[in-house]
Order: sequence, then C-alpha cells, then structure tokens
Amino acid sequence: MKEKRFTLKIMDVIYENEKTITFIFKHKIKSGPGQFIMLSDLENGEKPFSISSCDGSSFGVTMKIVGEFTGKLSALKPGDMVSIRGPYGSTFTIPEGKRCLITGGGCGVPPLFFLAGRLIERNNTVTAVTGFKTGSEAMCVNEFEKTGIRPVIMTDDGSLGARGTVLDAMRDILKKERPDMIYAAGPEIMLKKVMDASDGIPCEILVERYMKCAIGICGQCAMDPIGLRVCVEGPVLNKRAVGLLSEFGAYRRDASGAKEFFCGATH
Amino acid sequence: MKEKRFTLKIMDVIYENEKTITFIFKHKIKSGPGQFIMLSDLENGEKPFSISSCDGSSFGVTMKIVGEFTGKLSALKPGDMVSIRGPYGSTFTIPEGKRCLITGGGCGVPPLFFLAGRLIERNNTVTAVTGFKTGSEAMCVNEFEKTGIRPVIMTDDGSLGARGTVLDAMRDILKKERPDMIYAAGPEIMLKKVMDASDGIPCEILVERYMKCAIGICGQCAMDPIGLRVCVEGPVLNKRAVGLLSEFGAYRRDASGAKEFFCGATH
Amino acid sequence: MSKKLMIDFLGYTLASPLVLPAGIMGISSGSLARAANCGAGLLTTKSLSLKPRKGHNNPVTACFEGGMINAMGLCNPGIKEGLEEVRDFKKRIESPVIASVFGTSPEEFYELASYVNKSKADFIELNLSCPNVLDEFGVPLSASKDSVYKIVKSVKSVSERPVIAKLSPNVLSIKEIAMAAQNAGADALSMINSLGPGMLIDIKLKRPVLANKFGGVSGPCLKPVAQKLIYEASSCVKIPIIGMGGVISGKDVIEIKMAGATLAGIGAGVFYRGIEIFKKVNREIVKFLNEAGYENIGEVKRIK
Amino acid sequence: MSKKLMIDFLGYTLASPLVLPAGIMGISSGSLARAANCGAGLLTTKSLSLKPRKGHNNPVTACFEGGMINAMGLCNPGIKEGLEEVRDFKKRIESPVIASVFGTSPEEFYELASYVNKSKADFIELNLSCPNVLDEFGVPLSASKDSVYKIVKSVKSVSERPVIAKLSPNVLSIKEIAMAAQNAGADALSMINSLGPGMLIDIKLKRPVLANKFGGVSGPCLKPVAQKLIYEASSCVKIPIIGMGGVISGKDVIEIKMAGATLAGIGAGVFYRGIEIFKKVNREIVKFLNEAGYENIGEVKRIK
Ligand SMILES: Cc1cc2nc3c(=O)[nH]c(=O)nc-3n(C[C@H](O)[C@H](O)[C@H](O)COP(=O)(O)OP(=O)(O)OC[C@H]3O[C@@H](n4cnc5c(N)ncnc54)[C@H](O)[C@@H]3O)c2cc1C
Ligand SMILES: Cc1cc2nc3c(=O)[nH]c(=O)nc-3n(C[C@H](O)[C@H](O)[C@H](O)COP(=O)(O)OP(=O)(O)OC[C@H]3O[C@@H](n4cnc5c(N)ncnc54)[C@H](O)[C@@H]3O)c2cc1C
Ligand SMILES: Cc1cc2nc3c(=O)[nH]c(=O)nc-3n(C[C@H](O)[C@H](O)[C@H](O)COP(=O)(O)O)c2cc1C
Ligand SMILES: Cc1cc2nc3c(=O)[nH]c(=O)nc-3n(C[C@H](O)[C@H](O)[C@H](O)COP(=O)(O)O)c2cc1C
Ligand code: FES
Ligand code: FES
Repeated sequence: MKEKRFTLKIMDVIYENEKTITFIFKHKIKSGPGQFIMLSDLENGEKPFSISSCDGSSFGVTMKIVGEFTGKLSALKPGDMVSIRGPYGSTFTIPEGKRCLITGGGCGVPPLFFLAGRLIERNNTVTAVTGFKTGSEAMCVNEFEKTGIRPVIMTDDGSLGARGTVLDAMRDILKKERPDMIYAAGPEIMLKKVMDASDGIPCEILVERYMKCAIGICGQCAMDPIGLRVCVEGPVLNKRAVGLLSEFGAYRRDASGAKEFFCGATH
Repeated sequence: MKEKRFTLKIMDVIYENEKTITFIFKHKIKSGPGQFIMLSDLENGEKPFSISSCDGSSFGVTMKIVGEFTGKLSALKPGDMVSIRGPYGSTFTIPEGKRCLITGGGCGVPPLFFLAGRLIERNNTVTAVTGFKTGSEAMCVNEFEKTGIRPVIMTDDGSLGARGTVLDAMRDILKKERPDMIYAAGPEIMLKKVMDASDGIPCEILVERYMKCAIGICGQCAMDPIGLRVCVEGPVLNKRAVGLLSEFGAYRRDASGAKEFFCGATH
Repeated sequence: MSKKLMIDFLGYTLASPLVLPAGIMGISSGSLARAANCGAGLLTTKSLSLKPRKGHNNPVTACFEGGMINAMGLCNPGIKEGLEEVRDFKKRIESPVIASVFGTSPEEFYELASYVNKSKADFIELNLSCPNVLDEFGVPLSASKDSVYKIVKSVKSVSERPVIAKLSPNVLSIKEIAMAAQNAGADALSMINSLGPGMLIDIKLKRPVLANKFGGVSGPCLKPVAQKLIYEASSCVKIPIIGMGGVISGKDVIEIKMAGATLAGIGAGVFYRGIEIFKKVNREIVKFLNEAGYENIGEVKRIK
Repeated sequence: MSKKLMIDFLGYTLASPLVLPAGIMGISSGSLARAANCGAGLLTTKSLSLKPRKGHNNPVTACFEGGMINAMGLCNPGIKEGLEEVRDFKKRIESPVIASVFGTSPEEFYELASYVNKSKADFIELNLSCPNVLDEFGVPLSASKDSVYKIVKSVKSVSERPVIAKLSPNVLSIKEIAMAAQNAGADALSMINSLGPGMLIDIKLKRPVLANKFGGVSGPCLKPVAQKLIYEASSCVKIPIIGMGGVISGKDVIEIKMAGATLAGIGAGVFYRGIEIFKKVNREIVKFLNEAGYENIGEVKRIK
C-alpha cells in the first residue's frame, strides 16, 4: 500500500471573503463529503483541509486565513503548485429522500456545502443554517444558493442574516419541523450543543484534531478513552461514537500531545 | 514485482535409473516446456532444473546425480521440503498439426518429455530420438510411451536401443521424412551438430549456462557477443538467436565468469 | 486469544508476542488501550523526555516503495503527562506497559528513570537514537558503545523496573553495542529503531517532502536489515530481544523470532494493514503454528 | 537518443546520464554492449580483483517487499580477463567504460590501477565496500576515512585514468568519507553501494535464504537512504557524483539529481523493469524535461 500523494497546480483561487479563499484543482479524486486532504507547499507546513467541492474532473478546498501557514498559502496564485495527500477519513452518510438539517459554523461550512450537493443528488430536502462572527466572514453563501438551497444565515452581530447563533436558528427549526438527520461542522463547543439539542434525531458531526501523519500511525489525533483516530475513523462521527468519547467537548491535544482544555469545558 | 519463491514439500520421488531421480510437487505453476526452476535445500546450494512435467495441480523436475549438490539432493525423501524459485526463461514454441522431431541427449531428455505432451495436445505428430551413454542411464522411456510416443533410443555402447548417437538416428529420419520443426536438448556439442544437420528446418534448442541469480541481473549466464541472458531470453533459443552467438559451441563461463572452452571447440 | 500465543518475558506472561512499539499511536491512554484490545501483548508509550516537545513541523511522514520515512521529532507532552496516560490506562487494562524515555546524557536518563519508578509502567525502555547528540568523538550516542554503556549503567543504578535498551541500526558493529548494553545490566534489547535516515524530494516543487528534510525509514523494506542485526546481536547476548522492523504478517513474526527475537513489534504495519493488524497477525501466527506442528509460539526458536 | 539527454562528465560527453553500475550484467563484453545499446551512457565492469574469485555459493539473491538482497561474493574472472572484455567491447562500441576494481589494501588497489592504465577502460572505480576487511580499529575499510584516503591516494599516485571512489552507505558520517576521498584526489564519487547487509529466513526450512546468510540490500527501498547520503555528500564536495540506489524510473533520475548526483546508476531496476529499463527511463526523462520546461538534463540541479 502506498499513500496517495500528488503535486498539483492550483487552477483557480476564489476569494470567498477577506479571510477565506478556495483553491480549485483540476484533478479527479474519489472522495465523499467530510473527507479531508493534507495540503502543503513543502516550505511552511502541512495542514488538514476538508474537501469543499468535488466533481468528475476537479475538487476544491476552502480555507480560513488564521495563522502563519494559511497566511503564506493565501499568497499563492493560479499556476502555483502544492503537494496534496489524501483524501483521508470518514464521510457523511447520504440517505435518500429524507429531510436533512445542515448546521455549520465558521470554517465548518465548506465541507457542508459539498455535503449539501450530494444530499440533493439523492432527493433529500435540505435545510441549511450557517453562522459566522460577522457578515464579512460569511462564506459559501452563493455556492449554497447555486445548489438551490437558501441557507439561514446567523451572525453574532447581526451584520448579515439574523443576529444570534446557529443554535438559536436550529432550535427554531426543530420547533417547526422534525428532520430525519442532522449534520454539523464547526467549533467543537457548537458541535456539542447541536448534539445536545438534537433530541433523539440521528446526528453526524465533523470533529477537528491536530493532525500529523493523517495515516493513523502517530496517535496525534486520537480521542480518549477509546483511542479513536480522527484521521481514520473520523473526522465524521455519529452520535454513538461521540457518546464514547469523554474527551469530546472537553479537551484536545496540542502538537506535543499535551491536553488543551476548551474554555468553558469542565475538567 | 517480486520473485516467485516458495517452499514446497516433495510429494513423491521417482527413481528413473541409478543416477536419475524425479521430484514431484503438488503445487500449481504456470509453465511452458523449456522453462526451469532454481531448486535449493538452502544448505548445499541452488541449481537450475528444467520442468519435466506440469499439469493443473502438480509439476516435476528430473535430475541426474552428477556432483555434490545433486548428490545431497538424492537423499531427500517424500515429505522433505525444498525451496523453489521460478519458473524462469523462455519456452519451446508449440505449433498445431505439424510434424515435429524431438532429439534429446542425457539430462536434456526430461524437458523434452514435457514438450512432447504439449505437442501432442495440439495435434502434432511427434517423432522422438533420445540418446544415452549406456542403457542404465536411459530415462523417461516409460513416460514417453505413456504419451503414445515410442522414442528411438540410441546408446553409445548399444546396450539399449540401437548403437550410435542421436545424430545418427536423426540423419536417418531426415532421409525418410522432412519434419516441420526440430527440437533439441542435451550437451552443447550435440546441439550444435543438430543445428548443423537441420538443413533449413526451423529448430529450437535448450542451452545451459552456469546460473546464479536467474533473474537477469548478475550477467553470469550471458552469451556473447550480444549478451543474451540464458535465464531470461533463454534457455530455449531458435536458429536466428543461435546464429548471433559466436560463443555457442565454443565456450561457456565458470562461476568466476572465466571462459571454459568446450573440448574440441576451436578458439 | 489463543493460549498458543502466550509467552513469558522478563517474569511477565504476555497474551501475545506482539508489541506496540514506541511512537506508534502511543500518545494517549486510549490509544494504548485500543492496541491492547486489538491484540498487542505489550504496549510502549511514545518516547518521553523531561520537557514537552512539539516535534518537527509537518509534513512529518512520507511513503515510498516498501516503506515510509518519518521525522516526528520526538514530540511528546513530557514525562509527567506521559506517565499520567499510563496511570489512566492501568485503571482499565492489565496489560504490561513499557515507558519509553529519551534524554541527551546519562544524567537525564537517570532522572527519567526516577519518574518511571514512581509510575504504573512495568518496564523502562531507553530510546538511544536521539538524533544530533554526539559523543566526544563526534559519534552519535546510539553508535558509541561507551555512551550506551554509560546510559544503561546510570539507569540501572536507579531503576526499579527492568531496563530495555532500544538500539539503532545505524551502527558499525551491532555486536559491540548489544554487548555494551548487556554488560551494563540491560534486561532486554529492543531493536531496531528506524534506519537511515532517508530523504524524499518532490521534483515538481523542488523541495524535500519532509519539513525536516530527513526522516527515519520504517516498514517492510526494513525487514532484512532488522533480521540481520537481531541475528548478530542474539549470537552474543543472553538477554531477550524485542524484534521490530518491517513486521506486518504472522510469517514475519516467525521469521524475526527465528532471527533471534523473543517478541515482535509492529509499527509501520499499523498503516499497511490498519489497527486491526494485531488481531490479524495473531490469527496468522496460530495458523502457522498449527500447520507447522508447534505447540505454542515459545517453541519457535532462533536458527543456527 | 535525444540531445536533451547528453551530459558532460569528467571531460566526456555521455549520450545519457544513465549508468550501468558495477556487478550488474557486466561480466562479458556482450553484456556491456547490450546495456549500451539499450541506452546506458556509461558502463561499469563487474568489480575485478587481482585473482579470479568464484564468489559465494548459490543462492546468491533473494527478493523482498521493495528490494532484493544479494551476496554474489565479488565473483570475477580476475583483472586480466576482465579487462580483455573491455577490449572486446571497445572493438565494437565507443561508449566510455569504468573498470571497477577492489582489493584489500592500498597496495593491491595500486597494482589493480596499473593494470587499468594498460587497458581500454576510460575510468577506474574503487569498490571500497569489500566485506570483512577491517582497519586497525576494527572498522570496515569503507567506513574509515583514513583507509579511504590512503587507498584513493595510492591509486591517484599511479592511475592515468580519472578515479571514482564508490562509497558504502554503512558509515557513521558520509561527509567525512566523501571529503577524505576528495582530499585524496578522487575525480568523482559513486554512491551508494548496497546497504546493510540484510538477512532473510525460510521459516519452513528454518534456514537463511542466502548461502552466505547475509546479503547487501538493493532496489527501490534504498532510494531515500541513497538520496539523503548523496544530498549530504554533495553539500561538502565539489567533485561530481554518480548516484544510485533504487532508481527505476525517469522521475527517480530527476530526484537523485536534485539530491546532488550528476549521473544515475540503475542496478536492481534491471530486474524490476527488464534490460530495456535504460530505454524506458531515457524516454521518461525526456518526457519530464519537456513537461517541466527544462532544455536538457544538465539543467536539473541539486536543490538547496
Ligand atoms: C479534519 C480537519 C478538517 C479541516 N478543514 C478545514 C477547512 O476546510 N477549512 C479551514 O479553514 N480549516 C480547516 N481545518 C483547520 C485547519 O487545518 C487549520 O485552521 C489550519 O491548520 C490553521 O493553520 P495555520 O498555520 O494558519 O494556523 P495556526 O496559527 O498554526 O493554528 C491555528 C489553529 O489551527 C489548528 N491547527 C494548526 N495546525 C493544525 C494541524 N496540523 N492539524 C489540525 N489543526 C491544526 C489549531 O487549532 C490551531 O490552534 C480543518 C482541520 C481538521 C482537523
Ligand atoms: C537451464 C538449465 C536447465 C537444466 N535442467 C536440468 C535438468 O532438468 N536435469 C538435470 O539433471 N540437470 C539440469 N541442468 C544441469 C544442472 O543444473 C546441473 O547438472 C547441476 O547443477 C549439477 O549440480 P552438482 O552440484 O550436482 O554438480 P557439480 O559437480 O557442481 O557441477 C557439475 C556441472 O553442472 C553444471 N552446473 C553446476 N552448477 C551449476 C549452476 N548453478 N548452473 C548451471 N549449471 C551448473 C556445470 O556444468 C558443472 O560442471 C540444467 C541446467 C540449466 C542451466
Ligand atoms: C511514526 C513513527 C514514530 C516513531 N516514534 C518513535 C519513538 O518515539 N521512539 C522510538 O524509540 N521509536 C520510534 N519509532 C520507531 C518504531 O518504534 C520502530 O522501531 C520502527 O518503526 C521499526 O518498526 P516498523 O518497521 O514495524 O515500523 C517510530 C516509528 C514511526 C513510524
Ligand atoms: C546482483 C548485484 C551485484 C552487485 N555487484 C557489485 C559489485 O561487484 N561491485 C560494486 O561496487 N557494486 C555491486 N553491486 C551494487 C550496485 O552496483 C549498486 O551500487 C546497488 O545495487 C544500488 O543500486 P540499485 O538499487 O539500483 O541496485 C551489486 C548489486 C547487485 C544487485
Ligand atoms: S494524525 Fe497521526 S494518527 Fe491521526
Ligand atoms: S543467472 Fe544472473 S543474469 Fe542469468
């Protein structure tokens, strides 16, 4: 077995907003929504990014410019090359003819856009809620609309869509309709709240952990107490799996393997 | 690519004559007549032997006990194990509905027995001539008869069949009939004479050279001036190939790579 | 698990001869537990140092024909946090655990051993292949018989746990190193650590694939080198050997035992055959034992 | 062959950067000719010694995941017969030839170089990895910078041919060895020789697979180690390097050149892709050069 690594030319760079860009690659990969790749310029690091679009001949990843690495990447132009490994990890389940609720916060939104497309292909009806700190950080709004879905947009400051959180919108929706399936991606505290609010409805979430090898060998991304490897058995987890993870919503590990507790989490 | 090596139990040992034994292995290999295996007990050496029989579920090799290695092997009993690599090398061509003449001397005979079976399967008519020093060294006589071929047997001392050489018998046959194809295996001087006597008839011979790697890399078995590797492009050669080999009938190389000239060969 | 797999090692009876080696999965108690549940008989923590280390930048791994290179850079949360994971593990599972440690001097190793004394770990393993630590003659620590002797001796003077010395393949004479470890009192050897290191280059980006440029070689391609070194070491020491390097099948376990190892570690194999590799290999061992007429794995001995 | 493949090496212009390394096919003039016709730009004889050697008993080769081990045992017909093959080769083909030689002392190497002076060979290559020859400190000849220096110096004092030192990967500091060779006057380096050695065991027969038990490792799995050593050596010497170790494709040639080699040898690849590998790889190189926008192979340089 060999790892799937390839060096690809960036075909197109889409500027989603001031702090978010999408790279498009003209390369066919076999991937399902929720899976991620490891992307590197072989100069400034290598980090995981969810696949945000994928068709027969190309795929894309959408990244928020947060730190040093993504800062460097944001200078790349069409024609520049990057090294890519993957896709890795588990995928969201795609049912048929069901009512699906998608909830995404911040950089959790891009993989959900890929998911929404696949859900619609299989005749599911999709309701989407996306939340951002502020309107200028919103992403994938147009993309969602292209698939025929008009996402409910929430911002903390009310500068776009309604003021409030994804959770506020979700509780409203659950009062009116009962979806067959809930999907969520975003900050872990939000994921925990979505799970808690899901009220018996099947639920799949996309968790993030610090990644190194991404091939299940180094243990960096393992979640306790069962040693679930987010790079192999994750990043998409269902309720049952999450139920086994006392670590979920409590802490994660930094690059040294030391625990970092989430603010607000009790330990 | 990996080399095909397996450790096999000897199913049966057949004593062809005082100095010749056949090992039968219950193992399916894909092989054509002329190909050989490298056989080793991993204790006393490893040497090439032609496949002398091969059906859907088993194969055999027939060896003359000549030196130290084959001497040790002759003590092996059914149930003992040996290490086998192969099959290696080129195969005799199998035409359809032709008249074929097989000529074999000494330990050249076993692969020809395998060849005869395959020729008959394809509706060729087969005439076989086998030659030995003396009657007690004859081999494969019964086996040949089982395939319906009654070989012309020649011995140097006339103790079995007719007195004379394979060449004598062959010349007689060529006077009476003109085969479409001649096959030969045995001492190189005999092979050369068969070729010379073949009189424009297509001819394939099985040559032997000292073998080490058997996978075409060490150069031990190469024949000059074209560097033909007997373990890969041989051991079965046609007239055209032999025509390019000034070394044929003149010399071969010992384990160090030094030339050993055949007695009687001019150099 | 089958009784045929049970094997004695330094006074412990292990449920399987398979070992989770240092640096594979072993960051958290949960990972160790998972490897145990999958069938490993003995578990090793990530190599722990006195201070936490973030390790090298990504990319830290890259695969090639027959193996992989890695430059994790010995990332670890430090000996204190690392041993807490052992404690959490032991709350749930009984399997013995090796605490792997590494330092840059006999004194550091001594201090690390003192921590292990106070922990729930059953063994201490000394990772002697710390890169870029040279002895006075410019020889890497792991390749100098004197350094190996001094470190093992220092740890033995304090350790209440059996001491396993993990050897590097990048040495001129493995016999010398193995004997130095034994003479200093090591209770067992673990060998081999990753080879090389090696380097892979992305020819389009014109850059080394690993951020650290170089990374140690692991995986199937290591097997012949590992077996040769184990065969040589076991010809001159009496202490047991945890063999590793390219083991990915039951047959590999038999082979490395015939080379002279008592137990067999599986590292890169976790990538090649998944975390269930321990279960699969245990099954393959039992199958081989049955076919070849061995009563149990302990009967498989070093060849001459 | 394409002009893009032409490359300068020590005053010669080669038709291709591909080299047939020592011990691969090179016993007879016919084999050398065949490799040349298949597209190798530079050909090396089997390593020749003063006296003929039968080499080790069979089995001498065995394959494993990603590579092979071999213990030919330096079989060769002796320097006199060996150089006659070069003469016969030169009657027919113009390509330059390296005479590979090995001895056990600077004096033997000196004598071998005198023979090469009188031959048609264009270069002399010193195979320094003669097994079981130890210096006064018990270090193998190939791993001792002093031995390497003395041998190269001795050969340079007599040789009328450019001298290539072939280095072993089994050393503690390749930089030291490479510099010793350069300081003694070597005109080029050839690296790497086979690694290890390694050992494979037949678990049913309970015997080592090779008659010699141990054999040097070649093949694809060698690539990362070879590249790392070439990268290191080329950081400190100015003489050109013939790179080898696991090269089996055009991309591998580019990669090993980016590691610091000028030319690329293909050994085990002859097994993996047949003798036509030289043709195939030449074609792959040209394809890469075209796609990546290089004018010719000489433009592919060592990365930083
Ligand atoms: C499965 C998965 C999918 C992801 N998908 C996306 C995506 O589609 N779009 C997106 O913008 N971001 C995504 N991320 C997060 C993204 O990897 C980080 O935002 C990015 O690595 C930040 O890098 P930086 O160097 O710019 O920032 P830094 O300042 O180095 O780090 C900022 C934060 O990013 C996280 N991070 C840094 N390095 C890693 C690493 N090696 N592995 C995991 N997290 C890391 C840490 O939480 C850190 O605090 C994903 C992460 C995971 C685990
Ligand atoms: C392609 C091929 C097919 C063969 N098929 C058969 C066969 O079906 N039956 C059979 O009896 N013999 C066959 N031989 C010959 C057989 O390999 C030798 O007879 C055998 O190796 C003798 O071994 P020994 O140690 O007993 O004798 P030794 O005393 O060592 O050698 C006797 C002679 O055998 C030859 N020989 C020895 N070692 C080798 C070697 N490694 N490679 C090639 N030749 C060697 C040499 O000519 C030598 O002079 C074949 C040889 C080749 C090359
Ligand atoms: C990703 C990775 C991390 C490793 N980390 C360590 C480590 O921290 N300490 C150590 O002693 N060995 C470490 N090793 C070496 C392994 O324990 C093992 O000795 C080596 O990989 C050979 O076995 P394998 O071929 O089965 O992987 C690591 C190996 C890999 C692949
Ligand atoms: C069968 C075989 C024989 C070899 N014989 C020699 C030799 O005689 N002299 C030498 O310097 N190297 C010898 N080598 C080493 C090769 O020249 C080369 O350095 C090594 O195999 C690495 O390259 P590769 O991976 O392309 O095979 C031999 C290698 C093989 C596989
Ligand atoms: S990142 Fe290494 S196991 Fe998941
Ligand atoms: S025996 Fe090695 S090339 Fe034929």
